[in-house]
Amino acid sequence: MNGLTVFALTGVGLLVIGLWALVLRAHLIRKVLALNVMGSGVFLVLVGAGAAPDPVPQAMVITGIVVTVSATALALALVLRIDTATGKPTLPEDRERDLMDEHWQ
Amino acid sequence: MNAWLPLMVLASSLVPGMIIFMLPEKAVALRTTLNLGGAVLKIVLLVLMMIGVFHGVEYEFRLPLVPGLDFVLHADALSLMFVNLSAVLWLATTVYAIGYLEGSPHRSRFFGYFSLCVTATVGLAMAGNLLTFLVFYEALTLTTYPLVVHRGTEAARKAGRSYLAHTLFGGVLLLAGTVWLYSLTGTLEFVDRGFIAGRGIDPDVLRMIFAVLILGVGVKAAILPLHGWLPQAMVAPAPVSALLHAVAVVKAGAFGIVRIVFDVFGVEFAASLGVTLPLAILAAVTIIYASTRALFQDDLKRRLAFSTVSQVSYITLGVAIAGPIATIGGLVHLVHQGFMKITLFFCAGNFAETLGVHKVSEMRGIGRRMPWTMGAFTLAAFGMIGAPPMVGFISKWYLGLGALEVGQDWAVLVLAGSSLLNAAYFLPILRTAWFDPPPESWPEERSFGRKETAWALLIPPVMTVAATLSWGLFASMPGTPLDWVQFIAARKYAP
Amino acid sequence: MTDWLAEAPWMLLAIALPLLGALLAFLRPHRAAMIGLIGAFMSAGAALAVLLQVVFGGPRQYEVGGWGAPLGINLWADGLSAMMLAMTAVVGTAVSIYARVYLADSPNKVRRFWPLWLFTWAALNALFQAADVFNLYVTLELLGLSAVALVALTGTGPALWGAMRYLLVSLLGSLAYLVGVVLLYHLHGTLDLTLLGERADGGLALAIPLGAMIAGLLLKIGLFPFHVWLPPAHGSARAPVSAVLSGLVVKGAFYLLLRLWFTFSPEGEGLPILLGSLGAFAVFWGSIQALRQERLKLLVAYSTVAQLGYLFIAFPLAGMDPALAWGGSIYLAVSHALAKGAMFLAAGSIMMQGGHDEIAELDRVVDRMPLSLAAFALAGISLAGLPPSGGFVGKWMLLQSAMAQGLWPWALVMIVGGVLTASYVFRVLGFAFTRSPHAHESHNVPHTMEWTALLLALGAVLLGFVAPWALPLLDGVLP
Amino acid sequence: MQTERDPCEPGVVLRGMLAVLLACVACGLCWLLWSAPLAPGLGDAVRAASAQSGIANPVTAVLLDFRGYDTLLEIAVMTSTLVGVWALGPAPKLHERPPSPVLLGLDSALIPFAAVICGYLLWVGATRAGGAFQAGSVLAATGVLFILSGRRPRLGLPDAPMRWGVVLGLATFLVVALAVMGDGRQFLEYPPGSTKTLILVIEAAATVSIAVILAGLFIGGRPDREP
Repeated sequence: MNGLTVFALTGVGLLVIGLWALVLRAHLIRKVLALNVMGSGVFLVLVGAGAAPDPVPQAMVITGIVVTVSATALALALVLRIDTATGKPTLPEDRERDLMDEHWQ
Repeated sequence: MNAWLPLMVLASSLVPGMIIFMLPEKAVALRTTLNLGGAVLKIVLLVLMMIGVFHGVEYEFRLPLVPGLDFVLHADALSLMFVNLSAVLWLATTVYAIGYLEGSPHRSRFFGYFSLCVTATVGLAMAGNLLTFLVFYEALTLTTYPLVVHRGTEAARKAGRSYLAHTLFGGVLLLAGTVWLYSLTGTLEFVDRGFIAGRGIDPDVLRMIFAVLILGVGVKAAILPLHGWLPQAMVAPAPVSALLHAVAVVKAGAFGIVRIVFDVFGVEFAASLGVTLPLAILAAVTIIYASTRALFQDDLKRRLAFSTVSQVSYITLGVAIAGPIATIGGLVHLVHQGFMKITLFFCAGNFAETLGVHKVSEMRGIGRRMPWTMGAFTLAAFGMIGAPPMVGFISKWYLGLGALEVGQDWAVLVLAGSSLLNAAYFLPILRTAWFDPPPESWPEERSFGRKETAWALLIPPVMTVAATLSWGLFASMPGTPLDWVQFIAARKYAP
Repeated sequence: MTDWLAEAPWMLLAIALPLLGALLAFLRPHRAAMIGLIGAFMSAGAALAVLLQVVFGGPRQYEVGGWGAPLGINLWADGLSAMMLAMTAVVGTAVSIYARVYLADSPNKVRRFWPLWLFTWAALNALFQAADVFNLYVTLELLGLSAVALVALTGTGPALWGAMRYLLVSLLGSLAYLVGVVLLYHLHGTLDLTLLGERADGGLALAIPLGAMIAGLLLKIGLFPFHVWLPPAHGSARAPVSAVLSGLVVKGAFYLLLRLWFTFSPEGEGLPILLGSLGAFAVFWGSIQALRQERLKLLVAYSTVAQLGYLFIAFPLAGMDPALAWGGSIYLAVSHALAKGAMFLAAGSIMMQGGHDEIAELDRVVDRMPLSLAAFALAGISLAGLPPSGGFVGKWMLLQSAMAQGLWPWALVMIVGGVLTASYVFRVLGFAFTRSPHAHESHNVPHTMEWTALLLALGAVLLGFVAPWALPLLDGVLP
Repeated sequence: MQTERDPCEPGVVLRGMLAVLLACVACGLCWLLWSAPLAPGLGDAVRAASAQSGIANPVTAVLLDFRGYDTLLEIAVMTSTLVGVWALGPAPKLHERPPSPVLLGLDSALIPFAAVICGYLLWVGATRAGGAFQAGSVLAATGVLFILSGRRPRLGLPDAPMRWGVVLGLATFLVVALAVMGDGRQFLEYPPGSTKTLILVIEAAATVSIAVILAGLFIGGRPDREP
């Protein structure tokens, strides 16, 4: 049986796009979005690769989605705090962080 | 009982040490009781054990430690020699330290680590295999570090760093050599005449292992060029210097060389590998170099430190000459040098503590102000030079004879040269101390009434020097170190 | 009565009890500390009961819901799981006792800490007993998210960044792991680890999913060069949290990696050597960074990077005598958990006393907090692999394995790494003896905190004496 | 969100390397899915077993029966995330802007309707697509609309009920799972005949919790009067 259905192919595509953005984009909300895109890709491969409908992957996807939603919520809450604390929704470079460290001391 | 006695010998200093850590600074009486009680108990236990060994009882404690290897404490003639040396000198140093540190801060910490340090030394002496030896060798490094940095000054911290850099390097080499050897032989138990011969291991590999192991222990034995930590460690308080130099650390290194040559490789097998001659040459170079350096030190403790570097290599030399008589000379020097050098350090501590004198140039006429201390110093110095009838002469006599016996005539020259150098750096001290007029005032004089200094400071050096004197005068009597060492040496050579 | 105790479903209780504790601590915020502490003791008790069950009765399986694999989910506890559970129990108990006192003056943090910490503990216990690859994914996420939240608990800038970076890496790692799970399910039609081990048969069809899972786990472990997130996260968290993260949480991912490795036993020379090399780089890089740090907690955090590297040196060594190499690595992991936990706790006490953690400004800590400094030193001894300590046993076994095979480069890495470790540990100890150039206000530190750290460090040292009894637990687990 | 590139974003070399890596990942995955024979999966086994237990919807059967343990842990994930978000501090203030009349109108129409949908989804989960998550999400969405409409201050429930709402799902799940033990049954092994009832109890509790948690996550911090 061939598992490379159109769903699976799309899933792989999403995974790759998400990873690209995750690495290259500095803005934290983009990074969080990228992770969500990647997650969707994985879930698509999970439900879409088999031909016959299989309830186990479907249940796994539901579980996975809930976990992703929770993680996204935590991430966004963190982004908000970082934005309020530093005025920038990005992670600092190393040198910048050292300076900040002193500031927070 | 036979398994527990070695363990109790360890515990007699470990347990008091642990309790002392917990004691408040003010509990002087309890701390002193614990210190002295532990030291005396250890000697009592050792006497019991010596009687047992004399009657052929085996004392051994075993505990599996890593897969295939045990933690072994074992009492044989060689270990008893070193244990006794440590125990007796521990007692002397404890008495001395109680007097020396009176009223100074952090004494609980000091005596706690002091006891641990002795525990490590005793364990190292009783180690029944190379793994156990390694365990206590590292433990000794760790427990002496706080003593070196005890004063908490910047100089002490730097000295501690240098000390650690050297000894940890040595420990790592010892570890590497030990594992390497174990992966080839599958055993590490110390055996008379070694456990390596006849296993068909590549001699080149064995030579490398020998070098690695000897360098590992050579750091503590202060063999050139790994001696740098010793003069620096002089920032420590005098009892620590005495302990480091006479008993614990340098002797642990020298004892390690003895163990590796005799009980790991076997001295005859080591000689057949051709590794003993380079070791002997290294020892000879160390002897001459360090004696020369000692000439130019004005700081008394530093001069003594370089003297130690030189004297400890006598032991190595005696072992590396690889003949029965030289072995006697080397091993007996382990004991003799311990007693003599600790006397010298006690005396140096007395000068510093009583009069504030730290330098040779400040010692003019000190013999008149402190005749007992200076008397002990003088006798010990003559011992170091090797003048008969002091014990140093016996060591050198056997070393020289032993060298001639196996045809290593050059070693006699080294001995003669080093004796001259010893005389050159000790005699001027004696001359200035006894014959120069004393200055009008001493740098920091403390008054002890009619005594020249406190009893606790005076008795230990007098006792230790008396011991060396008696061994020198009655060298051929039974029960002297020489007698015991002859018994050991007989077992290390094939009949 | 005893029969009932011996046969009670402790495996499951080790997961359910901390979860219940977390809920109760959340429901009753004003009593969170007390509830949390009771929950911690109960979790530890259940975990130790599992250890006893495994020691006396051998490996155990528990079929959750009574369905059994492949339809249901199995729990599996063998010697390796039991060892990890016990490790968590010991470190967890110490951290709990410490945290109760440490956090006492910030009631707000107490309320948040306890539920999150017990969730983390539940996740660890669940992870160590899971035998289903998807269930493992869920436990990984529970572990990761609670741990991130624990880091963020500090609330200041560096901790927020640390938490954010940690979260991103952790999620990416989980997703990579999930990709592997998805592929394995499609290829073999099951999620049960044992069944997968039987059905998978090498080649690229195994390499790709396994590669994805391993890559994900390496991210979570923080192996060089994926370690970038680790020091900020571990260094900026509160002391008990750092102890949990460095001691236990990374071990969760490492355990899983080992479990996968033992199940699928991948062929080929390349991957073990790659993992070993990364480990070697981690040892050097982490140690050198640790030496360069000016702040105590960052030093300890970089030390974690280095010490994790050691664990990977077992991979290229496992060829000849696997039990020796893996045993050494696992023993090292357990010792590191205790030692690093103790070290972070001691660092926390020292920080509380002086109000700062600049290494060069440590002001006669040896007089002011001898117990904490002793804890730090003992933990350092174990980390540096100096005898007698658990770290020594682990490194001895790895060294022996390397030298018996003549694999000198790995032996050299371990030896040099040991020297570097000792260097940074003693750098701290040296400054602890001297006066600092500036005056610092001195605060009182409760004795409980000092003693907890010291006892944990003593535990790491004590591990050096129990190896002959502990290592046989791994018989039958290692390939 | 600015669209121009941040100066600290990585350079060309890194992009190139990443592109190569991603291409390899994509090719590897596609190749594996294309070439390797896929296993049949567990669909048949699930359908056979769920017929016995009386849960007609196989997905629900997997979620709450066969792999109920996963679901339990997953609710634990949600709960711990909420605790984590609360740990970050008080909820940030939303921009104080009067809600649009459209939203208010939509609200009053949607909120009662949503409650009905929620109940339906929950009930239907046993046989068809639906279940606690779907129902909970709908309920949570209602909550979000409610918050957005500016009536948030009035959402400030007293401490305990809010906490109970958060905990209810996981607590019920755990208690039921532990309570069915006995008679040699395992954790989560429902007694024969009561499967459907117990699952419904769990799902109902989970729905409430999911809704409360999701709405709580949306707020992004702990509510005003939470300690």
